[in-house]
Amino acid sequence: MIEGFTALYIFMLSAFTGYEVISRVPVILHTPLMSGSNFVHGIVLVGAMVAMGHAATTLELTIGFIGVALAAGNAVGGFVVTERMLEMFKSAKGQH
Amino acid sequence: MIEGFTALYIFMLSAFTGYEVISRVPVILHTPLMSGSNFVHGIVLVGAMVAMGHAATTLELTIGFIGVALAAGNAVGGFVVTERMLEMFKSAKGQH
Amino acid sequence: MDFLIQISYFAAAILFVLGLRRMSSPLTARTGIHWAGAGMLVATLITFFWPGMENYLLMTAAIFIGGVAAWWTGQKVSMTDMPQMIALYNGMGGGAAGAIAAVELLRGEFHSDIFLTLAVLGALIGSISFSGSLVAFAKLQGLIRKPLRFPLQHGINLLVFALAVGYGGILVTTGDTAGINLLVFFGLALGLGIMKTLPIGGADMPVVISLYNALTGLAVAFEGFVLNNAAMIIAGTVVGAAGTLLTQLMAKAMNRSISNVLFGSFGGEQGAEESVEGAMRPIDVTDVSIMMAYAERVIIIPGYGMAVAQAQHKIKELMDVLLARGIDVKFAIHPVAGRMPGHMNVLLAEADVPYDRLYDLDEINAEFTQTDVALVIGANDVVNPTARSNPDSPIYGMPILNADQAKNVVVIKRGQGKGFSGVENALFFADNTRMLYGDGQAMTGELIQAIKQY
Amino acid sequence: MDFLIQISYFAAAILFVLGLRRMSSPLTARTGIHWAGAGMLVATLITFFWPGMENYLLMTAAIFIGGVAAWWTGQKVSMTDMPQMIALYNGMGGGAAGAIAAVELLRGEFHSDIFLTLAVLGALIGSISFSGSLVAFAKLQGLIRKPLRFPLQHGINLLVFALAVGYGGILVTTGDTAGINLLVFFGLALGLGIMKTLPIGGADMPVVISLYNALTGLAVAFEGFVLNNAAMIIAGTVVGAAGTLLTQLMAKAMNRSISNVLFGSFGGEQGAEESVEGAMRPIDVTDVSIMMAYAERVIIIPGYGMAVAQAQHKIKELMDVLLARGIDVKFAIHPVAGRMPGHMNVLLAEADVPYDRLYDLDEINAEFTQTDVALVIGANDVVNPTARSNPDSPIYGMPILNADQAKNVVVIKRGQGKGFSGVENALFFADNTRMLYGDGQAMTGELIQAIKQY
Ligand SMILES: NC(=O)c1ccc[n+]([C@@H]2O[C@H](COP(=O)([O-])OP(=O)(O)OC[C@H]3O[C@@H](n4cnc5c(N)ncnc54)[C@H](OP(=O)(O)O)[C@@H]3O)[C@@H](O)[C@H]2O)c1
Ligand SMILES: NC(=O)c1ccc[n+]([C@@H]2O[C@H](COP(=O)([O-])OP(=O)(O)OC[C@H]3O[C@@H](n4cnc5c(N)ncnc54)[C@H](OP(=O)(O)O)[C@@H]3O)[C@@H](O)[C@H]2O)c1
Repeated sequence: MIEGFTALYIFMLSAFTGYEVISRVPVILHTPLMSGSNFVHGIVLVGAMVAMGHAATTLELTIGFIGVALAAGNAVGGFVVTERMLEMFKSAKGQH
Repeated sequence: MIEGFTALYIFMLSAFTGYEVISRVPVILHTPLMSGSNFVHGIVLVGAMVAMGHAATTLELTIGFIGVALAAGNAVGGFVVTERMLEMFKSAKGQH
Repeated sequence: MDFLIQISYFAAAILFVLGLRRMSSPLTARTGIHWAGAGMLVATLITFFWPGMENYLLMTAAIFIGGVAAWWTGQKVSMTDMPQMIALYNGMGGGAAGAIAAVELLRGEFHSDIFLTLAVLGALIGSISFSGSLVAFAKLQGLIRKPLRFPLQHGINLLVFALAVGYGGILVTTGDTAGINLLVFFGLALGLGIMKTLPIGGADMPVVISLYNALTGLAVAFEGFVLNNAAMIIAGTVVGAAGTLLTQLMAKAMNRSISNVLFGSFGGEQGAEESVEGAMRPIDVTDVSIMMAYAERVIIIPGYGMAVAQAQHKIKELMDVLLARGIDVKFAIHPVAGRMPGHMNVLLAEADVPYDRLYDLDEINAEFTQTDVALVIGANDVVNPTARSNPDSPIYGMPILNADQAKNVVVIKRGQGKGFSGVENALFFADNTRMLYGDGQAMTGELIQAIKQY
Repeated sequence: MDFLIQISYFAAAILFVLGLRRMSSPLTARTGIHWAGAGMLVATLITFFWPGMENYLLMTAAIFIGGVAAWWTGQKVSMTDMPQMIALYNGMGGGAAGAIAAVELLRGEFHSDIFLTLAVLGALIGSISFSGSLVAFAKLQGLIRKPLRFPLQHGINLLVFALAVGYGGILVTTGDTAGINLLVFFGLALGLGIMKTLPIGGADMPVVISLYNALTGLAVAFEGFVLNNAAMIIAGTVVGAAGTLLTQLMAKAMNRSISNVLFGSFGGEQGAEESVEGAMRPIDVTDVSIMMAYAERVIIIPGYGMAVAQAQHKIKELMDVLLARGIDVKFAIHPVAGRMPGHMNVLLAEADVPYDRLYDLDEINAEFTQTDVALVIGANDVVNPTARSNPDSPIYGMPILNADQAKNVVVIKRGQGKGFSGVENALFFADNTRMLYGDGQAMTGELIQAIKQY
């Protein structure tokens, strides 16, 4: 169980990491990066699967089903859209 | 106890944080920053105090004593030297 | 097995961070999404082996349905419609976080009140992000046309927010998390997302979507704590922090503040409209074609109108024609030209304009004085000299492209339409400016034909 | 109490990270060390309340002794001696990590073999950093004068390393951590640090010190795991990673690679010395003073010789005299002029030369062609045009200041002494260059007197 101060430390360090990784990104990458980080929280799929996998009642199962479908949409859609956008930047030829 | 995967996560995230924080630092700050990070690991003082505080034999106590004295030197010396160097950069007047 | 799952999640977390890191530099951006994608794949596959799971068939069906739908829409959508698709997928993520919270609250097995609180918080944030993102999608897709403002808007929103938090508090303190209160709580949270987003203008949407993106990340992290899932905790928090910073950066690039986007009403309540002296002088295609055919240096400035007219391919053709005549052609790209950051870069790249012809504001602004023709295609605000000169103007202080310093300026637009900011553009009335009225794509096509005759 | 301790450590960790972050930007650097200092203070004070501790009196004495000694030396040391003091304090940190490991190994109470392994690893790394840093200190302080090389050096070092690791393995596998093996293990580790550092030249020391700094960080982190101390884990790991990157950056700024620093022998085994055509032409103070008094634009280029001669205050005076005559004076600062990064900046700041007169390589290199006099004071390698022209030169590829493009170049140095790289300098033989032989401080003083007469 990740809890107490350990949880706080992980939260704080992740926040620092996320913040620092993005700092100083050029404006033209704002949209692809928004889309890319949108893809990353698609990891919610993993949680939705676990929740649905342990659902007991029909109500829980239904909500879990919706959750998994939505999460899968987040992950797959986020990937496709980001990949398509970044492909456009392929002509970069080492410049910027 | 911080162990197992939690320990790994904290280690990885701290490493990311440290790496990212330093990336893109200007050359003129290399020496003060080396000195500053030297100060930060002076936190070893805290550990040396705990080790010495629980020392049982005379040998342990002696080594603990040396450890605390060295650690205090690291922390205090690191601070003084860094502070003196950075003070030199005071005339920056908002530029660079 | 548990060890394998943990190590996979660990690898996924590392891949996410490294992927995001690579995505934030133009040189490595493309590989970044692949790294993150690999992490996602590993994490998803290993989760099938999570101990004690059931409902595999239905689960696979759900993944299939959601995944295929998203794959298909994501492939089909045109580049100009990207922002709303991001909003849609982001909303789905928020909804999923809300769904997880709902299931866990219905089951009601929490190790401590802290985890219960985190579940409720994640549900609140995730639901707001879900309904808010859907509204953002609907607006950008043109399903909702106008910013909907109602009286006492801020007050009512605040009340709903307080109620939602209050009901959340009731859930935590009573511990009765499976009753009617849960329903009311979710209803309030979803309503809040809708009401908060409805009044915001379509052009502010990129900032709003980025904000909801950060919120979804946070919701995912909170539910990660509830499920004791390190991958969710780390990925969610990283996105939460990165998204927050990105939101700030985007708002700054557009010369707005976040609170102004959320609570203000840009373009609605301007001060006295400044009057610009003089008149706009029209020109026809033949004259423009002569001017350009015998120019030495041409700078093309695309804007939102190019996106509307889908004129990028024609513009690439125009560039080729001019280059064939030995004319030096450059593109001046304003960071917030269009309706999303990097909009022009993406469109021109799609049309195969080489990246090294695109110049940033800083790189090109000094060159306008030596330029024979500055060709403005569907841009307006980003070339408005008022931003330099008039402190009362709403766009004052925004860095602009100094097109007005070129020897001749030609502006292609359909009519007297204003730009996003609604401010009159002094450039159009300048002595060295001529207006070529018409649709961006059509006019560029005619121009190409005319130039080819020389 | 435990909660208070934990929350203090948490605050300290945050303050460390934020402090380092601020230290890496010139604008906020000074506040950064204060933030980190506040974190250290809080963490240290709260540790007195750690449950079950004894030996308070001795502990306070130890802190007092170490602290006062460091305070006193740190205050007293001159700016030019900074690198060796950093080495000394860093070595103390490594020694402390080693001492913690020794105490824990003697007590022998480990929760699992993983913690035992970490303790041993930390001891190894910490001890290497301890003895290595002390050697680095001794070298820079002039206590050890020459790089000590012995035959089969790399082979022997490798052997000692293998032995140390082997003994570490014995400690872990036998679990007998309080016997003679412990002594041998520490002996080997300490010896390794000495032997690894002895052969490295004094001028490479900044890179080496930075490396040991990162190693100490890592050792502290490992001992942090052993003591279950989150503040040590995080601060140590952050420094370990930051220090590793910093080492790379420093090596790169000096045009070296880290492995070259550790295993190579720069300046020892050069190829054929290139012969430079022509002769050095001396000049006397009077001629230089006329040249400068009637110049319009002067650029001053300080180097290691300015630090040796402690000429910075005189140079500031020279600047004032020239400015009073309406002459435009700028300083061109090469990133690795001197013997540590930022060396010139620190010295000139100490002498109150305003920061906005100091220009980076990139900023000033274009200006030399419009400069009447480039005054080189104790710089050599950083103005050597060979780095641009001769691919065989050991300094080839290093970016240099283009002093040779100025109308007149005056070089103040004591004689025919070479620079750090040992390479002949073509600039000194150029037609537009004149040599003013003498100590940097004395010559600048004479120059000031002479100029004042006009
Ligand atoms: N990039 C972003 O991320 C972002 C996001 C939100 C807001 N914004 C804001 O959007 C603005 C962008 O400036 P901008 O100069 O690119 O665009 P703009 O100021 O919005 O002006 C677009 C111009 O294009 C013309 N136009 C529209 N359709 C056209 C067509 N089919 N053919 C030819 N012309 C057409 C319009 O005039 P007619 O109607 O007369 O043709 C209009 O004046 C800035 O104010 C920026 O702050 C940007
Ligand atoms: N900055 C760093 O972090 C760092 C670290 C390690 C190595 N390095 C290396 O150090 C070099 C620095 O270049 P640099 O141009 O600053 O110095 P340099 O190339 O080492 O040359 C210094 C010159 O100063 C002269 N000098 C010495 N004492 C003097 C005095 N009292 N008065 C007047 N002149 C005196 C010497 O000539 P005389 O003997 O004839 O007087 C010598 O030629 C580079 O090669 C760099 O890579 C730098």
